[in-house]
Amino acid sequence: MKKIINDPNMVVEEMLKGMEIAFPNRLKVVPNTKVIVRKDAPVVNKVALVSGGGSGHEPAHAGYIGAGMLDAAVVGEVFTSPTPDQVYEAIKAVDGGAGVFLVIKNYTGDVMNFEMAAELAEAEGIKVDKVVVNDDVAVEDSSFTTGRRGIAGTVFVHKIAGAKAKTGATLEEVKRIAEKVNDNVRSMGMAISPCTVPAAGTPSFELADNEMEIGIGIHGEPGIERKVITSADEIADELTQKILEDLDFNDSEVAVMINGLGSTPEMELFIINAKVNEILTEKGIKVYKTFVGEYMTSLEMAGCSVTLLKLDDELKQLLDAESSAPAFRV
Amino acid sequence: MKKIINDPNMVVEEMLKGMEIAFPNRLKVVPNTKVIVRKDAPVVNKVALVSGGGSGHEPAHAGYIGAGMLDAAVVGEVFTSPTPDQVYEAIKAVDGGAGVFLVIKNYTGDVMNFEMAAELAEAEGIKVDKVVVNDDVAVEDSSFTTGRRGIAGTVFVHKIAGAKAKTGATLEEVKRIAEKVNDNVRSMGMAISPCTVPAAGTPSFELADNEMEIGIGIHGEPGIERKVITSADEIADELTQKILEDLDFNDSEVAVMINGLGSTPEMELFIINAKVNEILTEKGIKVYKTFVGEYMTSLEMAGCSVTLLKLDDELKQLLDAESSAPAFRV
Amino acid sequence: MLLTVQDSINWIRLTNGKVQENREYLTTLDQAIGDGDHGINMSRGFNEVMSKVHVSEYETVAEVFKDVAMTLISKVGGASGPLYGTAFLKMSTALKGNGKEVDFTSFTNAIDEGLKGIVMRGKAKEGDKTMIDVWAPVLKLLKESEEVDPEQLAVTAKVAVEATKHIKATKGRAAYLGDRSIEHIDPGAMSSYYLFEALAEVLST
Amino acid sequence: MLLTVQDSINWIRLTNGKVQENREYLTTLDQAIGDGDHGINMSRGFNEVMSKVHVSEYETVAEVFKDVAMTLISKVGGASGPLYGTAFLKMSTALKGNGKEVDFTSFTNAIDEGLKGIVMRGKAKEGDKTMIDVWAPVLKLLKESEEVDPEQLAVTAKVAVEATKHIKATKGRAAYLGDRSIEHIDPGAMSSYYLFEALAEVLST
Ligand SMILES: Nc1ncnc2c1ncn2[C@@H]1O[C@H](COP(=O)(O)OP(=O)(O)O)[C@@H](O)[C@H]1O
Ligand SMILES: Nc1ncnc2c1ncn2[C@@H]1O[C@H](COP(=O)(O)OP(=O)(O)O)[C@@H](O)[C@H]1O
Ligand SMILES: [Mg+2]
Ligand SMILES: [Mg+2]
Ligand SMILES: [Mg+2]
Ligand SMILES: [Mg+2]
Repeated sequence: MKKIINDPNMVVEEMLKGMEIAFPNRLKVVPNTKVIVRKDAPVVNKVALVSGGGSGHEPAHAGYIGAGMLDAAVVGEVFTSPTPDQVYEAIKAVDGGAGVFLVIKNYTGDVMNFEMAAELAEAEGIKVDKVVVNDDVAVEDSSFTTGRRGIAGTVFVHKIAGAKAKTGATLEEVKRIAEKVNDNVRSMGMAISPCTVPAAGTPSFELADNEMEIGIGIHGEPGIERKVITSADEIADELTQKILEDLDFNDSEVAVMINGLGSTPEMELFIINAKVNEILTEKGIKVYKTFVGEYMTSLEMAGCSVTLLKLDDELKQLLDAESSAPAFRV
Repeated sequence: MKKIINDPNMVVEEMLKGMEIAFPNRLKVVPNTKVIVRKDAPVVNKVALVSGGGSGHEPAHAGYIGAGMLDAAVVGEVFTSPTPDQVYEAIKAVDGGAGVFLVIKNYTGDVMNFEMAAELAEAEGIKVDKVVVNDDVAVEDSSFTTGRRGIAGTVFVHKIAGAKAKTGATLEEVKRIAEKVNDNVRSMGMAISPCTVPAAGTPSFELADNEMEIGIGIHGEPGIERKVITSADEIADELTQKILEDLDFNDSEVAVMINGLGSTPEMELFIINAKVNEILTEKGIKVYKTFVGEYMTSLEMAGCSVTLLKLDDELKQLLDAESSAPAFRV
Repeated sequence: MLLTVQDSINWIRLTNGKVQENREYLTTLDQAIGDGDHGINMSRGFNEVMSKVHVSEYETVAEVFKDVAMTLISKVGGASGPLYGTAFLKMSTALKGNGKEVDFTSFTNAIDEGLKGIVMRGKAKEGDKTMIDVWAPVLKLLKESEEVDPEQLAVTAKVAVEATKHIKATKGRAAYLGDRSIEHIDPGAMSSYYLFEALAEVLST
Repeated sequence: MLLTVQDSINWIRLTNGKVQENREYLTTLDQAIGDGDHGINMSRGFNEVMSKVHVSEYETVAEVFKDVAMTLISKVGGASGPLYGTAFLKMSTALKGNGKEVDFTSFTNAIDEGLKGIVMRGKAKEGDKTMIDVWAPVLKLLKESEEVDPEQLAVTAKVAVEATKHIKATKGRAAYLGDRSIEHIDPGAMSSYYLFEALAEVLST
């Protein structure tokens, strides 16, 4: 394992320190926690948004803290959901009286830990509601299983629900819009190299020089299929087709996100974008806005995901609304 | 070589296409060139800023196009300076009558090609001036040699000279401020893994599992010293000390940039930032603003650079001025 | 009498030993079908549990389990933290009426409540390729016995954990892999095996 | 008579052949002390030169060199593009007075002007570990001769390129490496060797 770190077991603490120092006017860490909040939290009478999860997905989630997006991010160990007490600390730190909304990615651990925190908060009289994001079409959608993962599409939920909360919307309204985004967003990813959890010290899986994993998640877990690497165009095609098969995007307008998983040069993301755009245009799907970059990473994994969000006027307006979050400035 | 590409010889063309499509309201490619300009270029009576160089440094330089920063970026082949005719196309496309200012990174090729373009433009009656950025303290500063390279500090030149141009400043004033930034900015980088130029197909150098290169540039060239990898704190210390030895930062205020070279997780950059900040604070150097992220990359190289810019009130004000460039929103 | 306060502490200590010893193995199992942190999670959690239990004085087994539960819940995270935490919390609650010592029937009931806690929290069932696939056979064995045969307990848990190899996962991260999850032992089932192996060792001395 | 229009085209064609054949070798040399694109740059440039020269009709050697120059300047980039481009541009200018054929003295003068162009553009001198370290000995040989001995020309260029191995670079990217640049042949010197090796071949037939 080759990393620019000190103690592999202290990476999260040291990262938090480096983040707080980098943005002294924007962010603060709640003392003795792994909770990072807006400097001006709590914002009175605004529904507060809390998200988080394991770390290793930077800029998710702390990069999305800011007016018009998240109020707090709870930072777990690398790829490990934070514990209920930490989520509870976040809820308490940002509650401005209008309730707290949790954006949870659909992983067993995250759902359980955030729900336990919600129970603690509710016992203290704080109104809490949540959305469980599950945009990853690589995974079968079944009520008998864990269901789909939440991946890069989560960032659109942060953005749009955050914009809604900023308008002074109620907790119910924020929940409605968050679920609307979740219902209309689909993603799929792939990787050409694995990543190494610092405390583990070895890569999460091994790929031959000519192999790729299709349907990869964001935790270094293997994908759903391993095969011989193809061209960028074929990769873009495979990911986009899977998404289009899953939801009817016909005649609609979409926001596109081409997300890098950690070590894919922007050059390659733009090459993917060119093809995705071509496919959509051919099908009469109009691209309203495009986001290319690293939004939801998996440490130093090489690979990308494609996300499509089906838009209507309400979603467009909220997507375009101002955001001061460092990793999603609008 | 494992990359998400189509034809290794077409990566630049396809990237440009993907960029133009991603930002249809902000950017346009000058037809039949590798020149990308502000959608609203030329801006009448504003000094126009042109930068560029080889590609593979994304988001540099196209990501810095926007009001308050660059007017055009000229995109060469991977790690290869663009040709004079392309730079000349850029100059023509953005000249709004107040002259064109070239921000050149100090590499033999870049300097020659940009200067030849300037000669072409001047022959056509366009006023052109330039700054040659050389912030890399890893390289010996000697008038008998090529001199120092321009690396991540160049982004501060873009930002501040761009802000100055936006105020309506003359070409001479823009040049003065650009040189002031260059005089006060110092950088140094290191890498723990090489990168692969697509058309070359093999990594630029090889490092053992326990080795790092200190004093690395941004073109996959080897650094000035190879040694056993140390901790993040020691790396931060070595880079920062070299910078502090080179210019007197005592009692000054600085902007800090912790730049990722391509595949270093943000987590690691923030860990470096924590230590750099500690060192500066100990020495009584005040950190005015911090930038952590990928600003000037070297394809998928793993590593980072530290940049310090010594600020006065004039530079602070221009650094804080609005910028709409996607990769440097202020 | 089955378990004293000191036995319960020994149980946790022995479990900790096995977890620390097999930290890398658990992580390797989790790398194959999960996200590669189970060993790290369990190691961190049981380290904290040991620190806590070390400096505390306990009157009842229920108190020991309560501290184990709260520490796991607040220090592990992921899926295994709330699941093991909830199991020990329910076990603690089930043993509230007991004192310094726990008899076989109470203990069996506690394991029953613990497993119910895991199922309530994680909404999985036997056969989903999770830790439940070790807990359920162990509970069945206890329920069918009049007293504990430590050797049989260890064997049952061992057989159960090995059997997870042949299951296709439907819950937890391994479920994302579908058929590719087959031929791999479930990491949480393995850590549960260590728990019951440690129990067998405590009960056989 | 030394060089006809057809000879000059053959010269370029032979150079192109060597460049394409050694694309990877040039790149490997550049990876060691530069940025690993010299082979790619030269290959791209000479491909374009061939396309251009192929479809054109030339009356004079100067015209051939002008096209070579403009193509290299506009298609290569990097350091080598403007340098080789300037060299051929100056050679073209120097030969303006000549027609279909160029004699030895004019050609020697053209190489002299070409080298001056390289020096003017790149501000390097002999001994800086650049292509100049091949051009300068070749020019010296020509100046000291009354006519070309192709074999001697090739040997001189060969010895010169090998000698760059022992120089510490002070110009171009290799200069960043300082002492680490020693023990590596300069890539631009190698491509210049191909150029003069091709010239020797043309002149010997
Ligand atoms: N819904 C569930 N019910 C019971 N056990 C589960 C469930 N989901 C996961 N597990 C168990 O948790 C283990 C994984 O734990 P761990 O790796 O620590 O958490 P995470 O999956 O969040 O990374 C799995 O091997 C499995 O035994
Ligand atoms: N100032 C200079 N004068 C003469 N030749 C130079 C100079 N700088 C570089 N070169 C030559 O150019 C070669 C490198 O060319 P190339 O790799 O194509 O460009 P770049 O260095 O821009 O990547 C070097 O090997 C050297 O021979
Ligand atoms: Mg996990
Ligand atoms: Mg180059
Ligand atoms: Mg796990
Ligand atoms: Mg080169």
